[in-house]
Amino acid sequence: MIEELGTNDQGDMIINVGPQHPSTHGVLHLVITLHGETVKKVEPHLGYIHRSIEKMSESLSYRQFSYVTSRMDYLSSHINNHACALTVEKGLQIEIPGRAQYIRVILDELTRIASHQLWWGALAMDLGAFTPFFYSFREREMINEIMEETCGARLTMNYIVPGGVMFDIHPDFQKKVKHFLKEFKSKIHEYNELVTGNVIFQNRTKGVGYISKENAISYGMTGPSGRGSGFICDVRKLHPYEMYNQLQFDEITEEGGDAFARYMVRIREMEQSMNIIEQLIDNIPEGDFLAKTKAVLKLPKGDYYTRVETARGEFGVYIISEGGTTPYRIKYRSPGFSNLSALNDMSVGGKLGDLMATMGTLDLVIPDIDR
Amino acid sequence: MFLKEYFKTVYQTLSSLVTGMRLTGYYFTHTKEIITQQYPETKPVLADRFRGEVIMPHNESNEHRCTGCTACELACPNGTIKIVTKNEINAEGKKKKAIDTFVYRLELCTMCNLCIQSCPSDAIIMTNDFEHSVYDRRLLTKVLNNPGSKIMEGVE
Amino acid sequence: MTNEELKMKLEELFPGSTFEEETQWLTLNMEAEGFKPVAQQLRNNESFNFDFLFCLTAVDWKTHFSAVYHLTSTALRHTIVIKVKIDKNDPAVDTVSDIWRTAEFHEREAYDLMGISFTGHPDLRRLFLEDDHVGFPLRKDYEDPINMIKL
Amino acid sequence: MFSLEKLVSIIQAWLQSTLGDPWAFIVVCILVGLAAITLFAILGLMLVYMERKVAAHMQIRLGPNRVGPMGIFQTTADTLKLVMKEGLTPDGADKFLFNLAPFMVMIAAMLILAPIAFAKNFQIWDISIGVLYVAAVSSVAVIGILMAGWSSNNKYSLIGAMRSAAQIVSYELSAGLSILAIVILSGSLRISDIINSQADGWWIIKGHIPVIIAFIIFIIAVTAETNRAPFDLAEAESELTAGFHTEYSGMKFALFFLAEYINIFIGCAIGATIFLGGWMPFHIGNWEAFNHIMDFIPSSLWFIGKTVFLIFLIMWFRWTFPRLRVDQLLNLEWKYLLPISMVNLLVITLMAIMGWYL
Repeated sequence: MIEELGTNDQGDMIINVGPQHPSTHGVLHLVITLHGETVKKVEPHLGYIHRSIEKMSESLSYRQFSYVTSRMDYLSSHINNHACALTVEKGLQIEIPGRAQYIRVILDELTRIASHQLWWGALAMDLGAFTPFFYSFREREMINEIMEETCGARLTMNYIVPGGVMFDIHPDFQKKVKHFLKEFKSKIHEYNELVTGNVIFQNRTKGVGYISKENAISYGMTGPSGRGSGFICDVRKLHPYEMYNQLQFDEITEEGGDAFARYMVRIREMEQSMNIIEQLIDNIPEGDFLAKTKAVLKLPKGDYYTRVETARGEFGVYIISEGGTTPYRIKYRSPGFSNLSALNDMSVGGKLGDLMATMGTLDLVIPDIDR
Repeated sequence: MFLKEYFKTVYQTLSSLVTGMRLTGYYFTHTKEIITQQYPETKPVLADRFRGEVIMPHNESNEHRCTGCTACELACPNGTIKIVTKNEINAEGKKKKAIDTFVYRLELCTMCNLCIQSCPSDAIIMTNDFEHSVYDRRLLTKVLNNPGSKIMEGVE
Repeated sequence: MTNEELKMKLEELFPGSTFEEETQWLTLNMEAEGFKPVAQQLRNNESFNFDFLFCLTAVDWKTHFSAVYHLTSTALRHTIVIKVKIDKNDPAVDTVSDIWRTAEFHEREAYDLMGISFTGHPDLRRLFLEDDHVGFPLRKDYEDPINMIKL
Repeated sequence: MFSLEKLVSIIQAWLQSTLGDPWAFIVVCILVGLAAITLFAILGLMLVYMERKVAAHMQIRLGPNRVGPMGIFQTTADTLKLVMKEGLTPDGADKFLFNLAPFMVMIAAMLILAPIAFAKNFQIWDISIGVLYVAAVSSVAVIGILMAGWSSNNKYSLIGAMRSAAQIVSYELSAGLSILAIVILSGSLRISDIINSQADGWWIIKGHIPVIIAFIIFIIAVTAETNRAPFDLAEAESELTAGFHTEYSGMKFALFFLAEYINIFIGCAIGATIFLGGWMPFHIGNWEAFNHIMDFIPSSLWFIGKTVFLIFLIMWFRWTFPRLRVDQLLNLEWKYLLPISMVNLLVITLMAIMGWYL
C-alpha cells in the first residue's frame, strides 16, 4: 500500500504527512516525496473519515437526508442543508415564503463569516502563529451564540428544512446580528495588523502554491481558492438562488493565484458577507417561515441538480429520483474534493513549509472531501 | 538607490513586526479582555432552543402526552427511538393502544429535531442538558416514560 | 449559446445524438464507445469551450451503469449534461482526466465506489477504501452484513 | 542589605575552617553542582509557567489556573507526570545515541552556566575568556540535537535536526559578532570586566545606535539559537509534528524541554550581562545621589530583572509572529544580519578607537 521503504531510487525521502498531523486539520493523509526540503510529489490518501453519506442518503427520506450533510462540511453546515432543501423544493416546486428566504440568506452569510474566521485562525496556526486563532474564535463565538439561539445548535444545525426553516428566528436575532456586525467591524483591523501586514506572513504566502487560471478551472477549483486565481465562479452571482440576484455585493477575485491571493479573497469576502447581511437584516418581511408541505415528500421522477456557494466553493447536490420517498441516487459535489486534487500541482517545487501554507489557504475540511 | 531600498525594506519589516507586537502587548496588559469561561464553576447560559436531549415531560399526576403513534420513530433518521406499545383496556371496557416503553438511545441521537417536529401531540421536547457523559454506554439507552405513567386525558 | 443552439450544433457534429426532454440543462445521452471524441470536441471546439467539469458521477441503473458528466463553459456560460451508458458486465469508459484535470480524482472515486474502470486513467486505484476491499459500495446489489445497518 | 556575596563567603569561610584545604574545595564543588542542578529545575518550572501565563494573557485566556493558586503548581504536576511516564525507545532507533542525546543537550546548557555572574562577585567561574567560552560551548548543543534527530530513525526528526544544525551554525555568527562589539568597547573577554566597564552606564545607553543595532541582532540570534518561534523550524509542529524530539517521551522529552528553557535563560542572561550591565545597577554618569539610591536594590535583583525582561521579549516574539520558512531563515542571516553586524562592528571599532562613547 504505502511505501514503507522511506526512500525511492533517486534518494528522495517519502514522508507520510497525516493522518495524524497538526496541519492536515483532521485525517487527511498525504504521502509526500521530499528532495531535501523540496517537495517533489504530493499524493493524497483519503477515506479515513469516509462514511458513504451518498449510500446512507439512499435509504433516508427527503426530510431526513439533509441532516447528514451538516456532517460533511461542518463549517458551512447551514449552506449544505440549504442546498439539500433547495433541491427538494425544486423537485416539489414549493414556493418558499419571503421571510424564510431572508433568514436563510442571512444565516448562510453568517456561516460563511464564521467559516472564514476559523480558517483565518487555522491558517495562522499552520504558519506557526498561535495567537490569531484565539482572536478569531472570540468573534466566531458570537456567531455561534446567534446560531444557538435561533437554530438550537452551534455547528450541525439542521435548521433549513424543505419548505423554509424549522423555527422562526429568535426575538433577539436582529439585535444580536447587528451587534456582531458592529463588533466585528471594529475588530477586523486586528486581523490585518496581526497577520495580513506581517512581513513574515507575506513572505510565507506570496508566490507560494501558485496555480494559473486555466489550471484552476481544469482542476475545478471553486470558491475563494478558485477566485484567488481569477476564476469567476461565485454561484451566488452566476446562478443566483433565493434572493441573491436582488442584493448588491461584489464577487471578490484576485489575480495572484498564490496563497496570498487566496488569503486576500477570503478576508475581503468576509466584508462582502457583512455587507449582504446589512442589506437584509432590517428588512426581514413578516409572514410564514415554513411553507405548507405534504407529510411525506415524493420527488417526481427525474434529475435535480442544485449548486450553492459554500465557504469553500461550489457545492452541488445531484438527486436522481425514481418517484419514491427516498432518492434513487444522490451525489454531493463537494468543493474540497476538487480543490484538493490541485494540491499536487500547486505544491511541487516548493518547500515543505510551503505545502502547509498551500494547504492552509485551500481551506480543506476533511469530512467534506471524504463524505 | 540600492541602499535606500535596502533600508526601506528593513524599516518596513521592523514596523510591521512592531505593529503585531503592539496588538499582543495590548491584550497582555489588558486583562479585562480575557474571555475564558471557567466551565464547571460558571455554567454556560444556553439558549432555550438549544438541543441537548429528548425528554418526555410528565405532569404532577405522572401523565404524559404520548399516544404511541410512532411518528417520531419514523421521522428519526438513525433509529434512535423505539416505541413499544401495548393494548390497554380503559374504563369503558374498550381496547386502546398505549405506549409501554418509549426507548430513546442517546448515543445514536444527532439532535436533528425531526422527531420533535413530527410529533402531533407535543409529547416529547428537547432540553438544554448537555452533560451526557457516563461511565457505561448502556446508561445512554433511556426509557423516557416514567414507570406507571399514563396518557393525559384528552390527548388523542 | 442557448440550449437550442447547442442542440443543433451537437446534432450537426455528431449525427444521431439523443437528448433527454424536460431537464434542467441540455442532457445528451450516449454510448460508451464514442464518448472520448465527443468529450474532446466539447472541450476544444471554440463554439462549445466546455472547460469546467463541475460534477462527475456514476449511477447504477441495475441493468446498466451510467456516468454523468456536468460540464459548463466559464467563458460562454452554457451548461451541458452528458450521460454515458456503460455496460453492466464490463463497466469501462474512456477517461477524461487528460481533458479536465479534476476528473482524475472524480474518476478514482467512481471507480472506487461504483467499480467503473476508466480506460487510460493514469493512476486508477481505490481512493477512499482499502486497496484490498471487495465490492463496490454504491452499487445497488452491494451487501455488507457488518457495516450496513438496516433501519 | 542582602547580598549573595556575603552569604557565599560565610559558607566558604566556615567550610575552610572545619574541613581544611582539599576537602573544603571538594565540598564547595559538590555544593555548586547541586545548586546548579536545583537552579535548573526551578528555572525550568518557573519559565514554563511564565511562558504559559504570558501566552495565555496574550491570547485572551487565563492560562493554568487549577493546580494551586493561579495554577502555580501546574508545571510541577506536569513534571511529575513526565517523570512517571514510560521512556520509550523506538525499535529502529540507535539506542545508545538516542538515550545519550537529551543528556548532551542538557550538559551543554549546564556548561554555559559557569561564567554567568548572578550577582556582585557571585559567579561560579570568572574565566578570563568568558565570552569566548560562552560562544564556544553554546554551539555544542547542536551536537545533541543532531544526535537526537539521527538516532530516532524518524524522518521528521532527521529533517528537524538538519534544519536545527543549519540554523544554529548560521546564527552563531551574528550572535558572536554582536557580542564582539561589546568586547571591543570594554576591552576584555572576562565577564566581570565587561560588567565593571558599565559602572557609569550600561553599554546599550553609552554605545548609542550601533550598540542598539548589535543588541537587536543579538536578540534575534538568541531567539534563533534557542529554536524559538519565529525560528522554531527544528520543531515546527505544523510541519514536522515535533521535529527532532518527535520520538522522545517521558523524562527524556522533559530534558529537551528543560534544556530549551535553560538555553533561553542563558541567552538572555548573557544579553543582560553584556548589553544591560548584568548585576550592575542603573547608573547615570556622575549623579552620585541617584547612583547611590540605585545601589540599594540588591545586585541579584537587577540581574534577574533584566534577564526576565529579555525572556519576556522573546516570549512576546513567539506568541506574535508566524514561523519563517527554512530558506528565508537562512536568507535573513546571510543577507541581512551578517552584513549589518559586520558593518556595525566596524563602526563600533571606530567608536572604540575614537572614544565616542560616554
